[in-house]
Amino acid sequence: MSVSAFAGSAVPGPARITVGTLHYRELNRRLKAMVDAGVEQIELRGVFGQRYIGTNLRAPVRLTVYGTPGNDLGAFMDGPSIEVFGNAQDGLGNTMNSGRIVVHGDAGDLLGMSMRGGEIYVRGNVGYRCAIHMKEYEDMRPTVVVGGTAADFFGEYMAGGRVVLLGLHLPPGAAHPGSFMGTGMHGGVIYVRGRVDRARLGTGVAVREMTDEDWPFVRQCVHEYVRLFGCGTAGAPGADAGRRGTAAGEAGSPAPSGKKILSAEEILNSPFVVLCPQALRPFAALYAART
Amino acid sequence: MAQRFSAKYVIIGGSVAAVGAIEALRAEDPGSPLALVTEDRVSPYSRPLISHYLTGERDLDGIRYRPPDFYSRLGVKTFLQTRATRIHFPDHCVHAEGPAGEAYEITYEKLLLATGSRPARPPIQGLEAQGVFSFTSLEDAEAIRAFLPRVKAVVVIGGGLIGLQAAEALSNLGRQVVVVEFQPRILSPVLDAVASGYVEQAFAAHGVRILTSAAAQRVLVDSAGSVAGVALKDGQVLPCQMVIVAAGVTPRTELAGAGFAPAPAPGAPRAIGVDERMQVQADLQASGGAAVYAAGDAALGPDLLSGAARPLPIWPNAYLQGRVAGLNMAGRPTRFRGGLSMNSSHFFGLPVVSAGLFDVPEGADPQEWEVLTLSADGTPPAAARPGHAPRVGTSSSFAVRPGARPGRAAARSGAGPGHPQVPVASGAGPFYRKIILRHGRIVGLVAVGAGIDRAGVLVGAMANGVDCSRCKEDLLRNPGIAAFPEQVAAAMRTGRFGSHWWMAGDREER
Amino acid sequence: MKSFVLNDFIVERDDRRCIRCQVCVRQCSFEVHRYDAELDQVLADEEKCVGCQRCATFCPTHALTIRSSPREFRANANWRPELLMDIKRQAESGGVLLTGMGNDKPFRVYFDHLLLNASQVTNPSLDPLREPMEVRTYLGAKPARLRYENGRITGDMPPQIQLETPIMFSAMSYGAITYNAQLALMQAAQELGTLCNTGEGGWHPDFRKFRDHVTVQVASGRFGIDQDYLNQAAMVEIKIGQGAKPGIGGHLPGEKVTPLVARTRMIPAGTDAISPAPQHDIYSIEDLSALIYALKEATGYEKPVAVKIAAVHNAAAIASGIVRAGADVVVIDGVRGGTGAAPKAIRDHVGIPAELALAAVDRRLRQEGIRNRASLVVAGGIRCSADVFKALALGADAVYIGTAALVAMGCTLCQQCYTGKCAWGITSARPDLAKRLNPDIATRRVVNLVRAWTREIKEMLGGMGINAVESLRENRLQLRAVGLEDWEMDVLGVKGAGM
Amino acid sequence: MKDLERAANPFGDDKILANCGIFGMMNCDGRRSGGQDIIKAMANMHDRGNGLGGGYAAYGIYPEHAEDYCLHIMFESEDARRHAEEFLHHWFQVALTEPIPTRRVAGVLQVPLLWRYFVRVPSLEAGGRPGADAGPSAGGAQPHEAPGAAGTGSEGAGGVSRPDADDYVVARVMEINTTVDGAFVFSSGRNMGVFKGVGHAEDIGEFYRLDEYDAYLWTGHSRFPTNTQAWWGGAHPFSILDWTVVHNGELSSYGANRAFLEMYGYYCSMHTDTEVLAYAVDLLMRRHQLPVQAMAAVLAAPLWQDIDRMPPQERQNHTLLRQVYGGLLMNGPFAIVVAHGGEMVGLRDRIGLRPLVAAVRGSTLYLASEEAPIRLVAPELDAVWQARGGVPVVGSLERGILEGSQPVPTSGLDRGQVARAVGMH
Amino acid sequence: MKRVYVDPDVCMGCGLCEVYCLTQHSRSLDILKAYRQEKPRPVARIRVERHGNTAFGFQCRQCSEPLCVYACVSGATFLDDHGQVAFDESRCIGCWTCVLACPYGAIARDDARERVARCDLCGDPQGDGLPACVRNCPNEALSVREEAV
Repeated sequence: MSVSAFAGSAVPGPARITVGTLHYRELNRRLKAMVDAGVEQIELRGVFGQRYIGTNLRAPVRLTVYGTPGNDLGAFMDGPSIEVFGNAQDGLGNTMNSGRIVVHGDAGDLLGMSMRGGEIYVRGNVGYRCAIHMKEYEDMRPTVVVGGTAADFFGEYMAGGRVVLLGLHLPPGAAHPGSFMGTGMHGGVIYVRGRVDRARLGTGVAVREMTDEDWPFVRQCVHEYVRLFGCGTAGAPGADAGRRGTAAGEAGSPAPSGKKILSAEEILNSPFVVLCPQALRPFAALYAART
Repeated sequence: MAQRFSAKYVIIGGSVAAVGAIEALRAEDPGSPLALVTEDRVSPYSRPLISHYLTGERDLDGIRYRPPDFYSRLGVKTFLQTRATRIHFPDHCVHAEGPAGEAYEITYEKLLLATGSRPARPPIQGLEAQGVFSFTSLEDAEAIRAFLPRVKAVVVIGGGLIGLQAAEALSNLGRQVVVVEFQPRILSPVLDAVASGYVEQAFAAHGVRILTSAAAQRVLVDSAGSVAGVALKDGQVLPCQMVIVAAGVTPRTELAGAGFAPAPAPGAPRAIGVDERMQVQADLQASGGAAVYAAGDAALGPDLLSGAARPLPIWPNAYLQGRVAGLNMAGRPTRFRGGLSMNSSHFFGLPVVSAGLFDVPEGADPQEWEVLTLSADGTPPAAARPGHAPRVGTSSSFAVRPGARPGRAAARSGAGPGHPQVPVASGAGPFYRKIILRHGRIVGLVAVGAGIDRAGVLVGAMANGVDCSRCKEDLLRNPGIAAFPEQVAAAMRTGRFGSHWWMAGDREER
Repeated sequence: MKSFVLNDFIVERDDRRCIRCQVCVRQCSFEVHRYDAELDQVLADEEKCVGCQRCATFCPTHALTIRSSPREFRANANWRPELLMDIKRQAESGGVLLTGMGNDKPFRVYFDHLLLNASQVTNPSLDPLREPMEVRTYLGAKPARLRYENGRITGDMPPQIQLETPIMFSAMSYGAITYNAQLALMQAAQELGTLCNTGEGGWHPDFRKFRDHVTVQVASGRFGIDQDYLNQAAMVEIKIGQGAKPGIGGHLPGEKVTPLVARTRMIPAGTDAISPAPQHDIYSIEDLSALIYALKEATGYEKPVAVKIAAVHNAAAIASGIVRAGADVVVIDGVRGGTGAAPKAIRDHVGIPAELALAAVDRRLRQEGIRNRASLVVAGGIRCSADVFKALALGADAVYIGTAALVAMGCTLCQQCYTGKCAWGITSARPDLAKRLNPDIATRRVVNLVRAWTREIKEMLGGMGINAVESLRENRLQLRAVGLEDWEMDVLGVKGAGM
Repeated sequence: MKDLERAANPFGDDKILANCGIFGMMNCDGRRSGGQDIIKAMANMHDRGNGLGGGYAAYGIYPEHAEDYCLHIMFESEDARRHAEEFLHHWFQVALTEPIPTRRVAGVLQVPLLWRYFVRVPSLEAGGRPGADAGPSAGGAQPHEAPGAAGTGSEGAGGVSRPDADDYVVARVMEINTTVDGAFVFSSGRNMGVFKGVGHAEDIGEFYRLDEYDAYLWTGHSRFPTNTQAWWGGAHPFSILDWTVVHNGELSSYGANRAFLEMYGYYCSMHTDTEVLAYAVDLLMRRHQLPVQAMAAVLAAPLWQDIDRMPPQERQNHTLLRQVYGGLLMNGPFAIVVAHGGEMVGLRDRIGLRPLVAAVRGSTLYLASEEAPIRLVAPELDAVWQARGGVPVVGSLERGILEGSQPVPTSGLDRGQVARAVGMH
Repeated sequence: MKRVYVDPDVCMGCGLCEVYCLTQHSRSLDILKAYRQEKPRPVARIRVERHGNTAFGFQCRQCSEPLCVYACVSGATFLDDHGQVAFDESRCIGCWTCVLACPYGAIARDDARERVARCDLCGDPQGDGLPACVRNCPNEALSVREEAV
């Protein structure tokens, strides 16, 4: 571990930490100290599974992470902006309040669970139970944009927020493979590009067509996705990210070679569907009238 | 020069038969020109309600039979206060005269004679005196009302429905009323003796004298030419200032001409003979190919029970005939299977109904006929004493206390098997129900008071010829369709059977 | 003889609320209420009241309250009023006391002494509303193992019944219950994807259309049984005994053998229909095996054959014998099982609770290594979803409900089934009473009940972090006992709470 | 009979609960490598354990004794060792006896006596053929299938068939573990060994000097039990013969699984979830000879709603498996790495409640609770993906790397192809 | 024609339809007040017929050839614009002709008010509102349906 740049006052250019196998408590303590000292940009190199990065930083600091950050990246996060070059593990953005997380790779289970604000962009696929129980409150309305697809229970009992699932890596005509997408949702909205197998949906979720009111948001998300990741590829971010996010933390080429590059407009030209709640109280009839 | 008009359909007359025809015509043929010639000055009103108009209980609007815009809404060209004077059948032309003496010539393709009837004039002297009125039209009622201020006592000649309605209305207006009835009992053409007795009782209770087996001979006239009293044949003199003549009605057949108006039976009035489509018989040679129909009091239609042609001057019958005529005129072939004598009235709150026969005919074969009665066990009316009412064949009667609420027997029976419920009056009052059966089928009904409840079930059974031999006692005690054989009851529950008995045609099979 | 029997019930009528509509008069099949015109009052003959609550339920102004009569004598913990009344009834009649429905005596209900587990921290509870919760169950013998050949899994698989909920409707014959009641159960079984049992009263032709959801019974009376009866059903059940009256037969008197009942049972109308106490071709276990295989032959080995026994002292050994005799399903009917008619003495004193028998049978079959060779169904006193749940944890594959289904339809356990006067149209003999049960409403009510229970089962499964019912079956670790003796916990195979 | 349950489960809990980190790595080309990588990986997941248990399984470490069963036994005392060795000499031909090499590590305390024995199954003797009581339990239950039901196998040492020899060894191991006081066999396979104890996983690895062994397949486990009592025998991996299981999660279906296994003669002496997992795998794969996909389809069965939509043959397979082996559905959160000679299988529960990451580099398959420890030992990966619930990820000496029933190409691979080929549909 | 149908197989003749019909046609819409306070007592439009084991609640059949309409002397009973039999009770004079005409006995007399009481489908013949009898039938023997006859 070495700190190559550290300053108590604002210094142009990012501060840098090469993390290695440093314990997360120590790492997060140092990050906090740097932010408290006014550092606004920090680059983390060689990250190997350190948990809770960004959790304790209540400031608009920008973190750039190379490697594989540990579970609960940005959990309860309120303010920072994190960009990960590599894959993220489980619990990314858990109960996040505000800020932004961008992952140039895949992410694991539970991404954005109970998230109340802020935004998450994932270039590749995400795991089980992502965007589960997302919320919104007053003017806080979280956003999750996933370039690939999601495992089961995506957006389960969502209560608010907006989620975009782009399905960029699905074979042509294939449906999204995850079951129980949006099951029990009673708020929020899920935009899905590509086919949704309705038989795999759970209870409480309705499928409808896109309307004029839906497009501006989706359009904005897709443009931002393409801006962030350079392209909307039909390729495989996971492996790329893996190559890029080596232990040395050296950034690789932003665009994978040999893959068809889709423009934002090409992405938007594909059919989208909208998953939304059938009712705000999907299980209202569940209980006996007199008990 | 006469003003000329032309319409596909022309109707003469503006009462219920005409309304039935218009409503049928317009349901089938909303567009073709339709003209109506009537002596009435207003849109159709309800003649049976003129007693209510007389008493002031209802104004003109209150007795309208259809809304004031009835004619215009249905696109009927009307000639009000216009009298058809002549029909030139070969030219298909009705000649008429308007209120100001203007002349009309109205040609038609199809013509309906719904001319109705006029009050009969009994052979009594002095009927031209001031204060002598008939009581069948709005104008009659208006005239009586205008004359009333001078009147303390009224003699009503005729104890039929019209006479009694007049008597009740005038009594309610505080006049002393005496009804003079030629027959031994009032309402003898429509009620049996028991029911007549109940009605007499009701009138007596309200201070109206009814003299039966009495004949008015002469209207006494004072010096001013006004009514002063009525002298009866037996010499009795009834002082009064007004006389209502209500001795029946006569069909108006003059437009049709004698050739179309045969006398159906000895003593019965002439009326216009029609076939089962309400088309005037022998019309083809006389009318030059155009169809002429007749309906209502003026027509001589078939009687459902006997099949014989006979005039049936009752309101529902007129509507039905008018409806059948209208359907046929509009091109929907429909047969009129016959009218049913059906009378419902109420005097001083006492309902009295009859349908079909009210007594077994003289000399009937006791093997074929059966009479069942059910009555309250209070004091029978004088006329209803045992022996007074003819009884033929087996007869049962069931007694119910007047004024009793549904009793123990009924309550205990529940809906369980074998416990028919005994119906009773809903409150105090007379109760009487009688059914006459022939070959197990109901051919006659008389009921008084709460006995009339659900009488329609019995009338329906009568009209539809339902074999009631196994359910007659249930029907008598508790008229209901549950008493019928299950097949009949099931058909009636779904409305597939019951109300089409008077007609046959494609409508029936709908 | 002057009767010394006191009223069971008191009819309280709030005259301020009575509108004399006489709905009560018409609804009481025991002729308690009557309207008196002279008094203009509805009166009651309380002697006849059985406490079925039909009148109170239907009174549109809630003017009626039916209360138990205190029948107070000098207090005696031993000679309870019920016993006194029974003695007087018998002294006056010399007869055996008959009754309906299940044992009403306060024997320990083991279900009520078992509590369930739930996930905390170390494993997650699952959300049954949104996540899959599988309660599908297959009844039938399972082979000990499967084999793998060329991409195919194979095994000698005996016939299986697929249930979409582990709750079935137990045997109630047409005759014991009305046409409408049986129709409702069959419709409900179809809608729910489960089975309804004909009982031994034959299988009405109108009901053959429910064949995939019908278990037919072969009992001592052998009524209505022919090739079609056996082959059209989903499952065949041999009834050896019934929890409410182990060792006792039945008797449908000739007057109840109407033409329709006669047609269903395939006997002449008006003749007595006798179900002997034993099956006279089964005097031993090898005879049972003979009958099982006779039925399998008759059905081409395509239907599971169940054997139902009353829960008795040595149920475990008997069940083992039944499995070895070739049964695919063993049904254990506990002492609280219902009946249309049984001698009261038998109903209240013969048999053992279903929970104990079930636990003993399951354990024995497992110890003998033959648990897979038969499914286990428990019946008799399943009152709520928790009972079902606990029964599964004790080792049952599925349960039968009878009384609960009837209660869903309206039954209030007045125990008058045998009189034919059921005011709720469930066991009524009179046609005017029978039509009180609208089969479509009854179906809905029963379906609702089972759906609600199934949901509750899913809730409980989810709470345990389990999403398939097979992970509950025999999972006695999910049960803990409170208030039981050591021997009882041993039989049940559960630990005390806190252990 | 000694009370193994008391040693394993001193508080008498229904089952011991543990949350954990797991790791597995296999060179599918058979190349062997030292234990330093897995120790490093386990150290990276330090926080997934609590120092109350760690362990490893290593395959291919005893090539010079490849045909001998190697029993790793821990003893409470020399007395126990003497009794056990008497037992071994009575029932086996013992080829080699030696202490298991260890080094002192600060965090590893209360070390029992640790010995290993290379043994052979003797040929038929008067007492009947070996394995006649092949039910793995000494409890006397009678499994309803014939003993030695594992089907045909290769001939083992001494002319005894491999299945019979396996059953024989299982029976003897059960016997030692349930009757010989103070002795516990924690490894009994051929050309493999289990190394486990109380301590942090990386410390246990150091303690057993795993860096000195070369294996083509390594699995590791870092344990976080809920109770503070720790017993060396209770650590993972759990094993029978050369079958080992490392497990993360808890089986809520444990009671049902245990009851089902009792039917087949398995006596669950240790009251841990992992024990039933090991027995279930043994029953399904060794005794019933079902392929790994079938094993996965039992342990993490597809939902009925998915089965109902499968093509007929597949539907029938799955339906039969659930009907017959429903009691072995491992319900609740779990991720496991199961290994036996020549094969490593990763499997996570059917609704993805516990994580399992798979990665490929060349011909090496990695399985772990997190991606980071994989990256630590293999920074450059051809592919890395999250295993899908119920879909086994298999590394095999014979068949290479497979996910589900599909082979995973191991060169020029990228994640997208993997997702399309196997993982996400 | 929209009308109330009865399934006699499940009508048990309890009479609750009459009770609720009466209440629905009361001023207070309260069952106790309707029965115990209102004078004159309102009249039920439906009537339960009982005979042996048969029972059924029964009211206006909405005949395609409605004799009650044709027989009505005052015009109080008429066909509305939808062809449904309608009744303007203010025009009724209590002549009872329709009572005599209705073959089903479906028209009751409200004697005290001198007018008939007949089913009006609870004032919602064109809407979806359930008539009180249908809504309150405890055995769902009654249903309201639109069917050609």
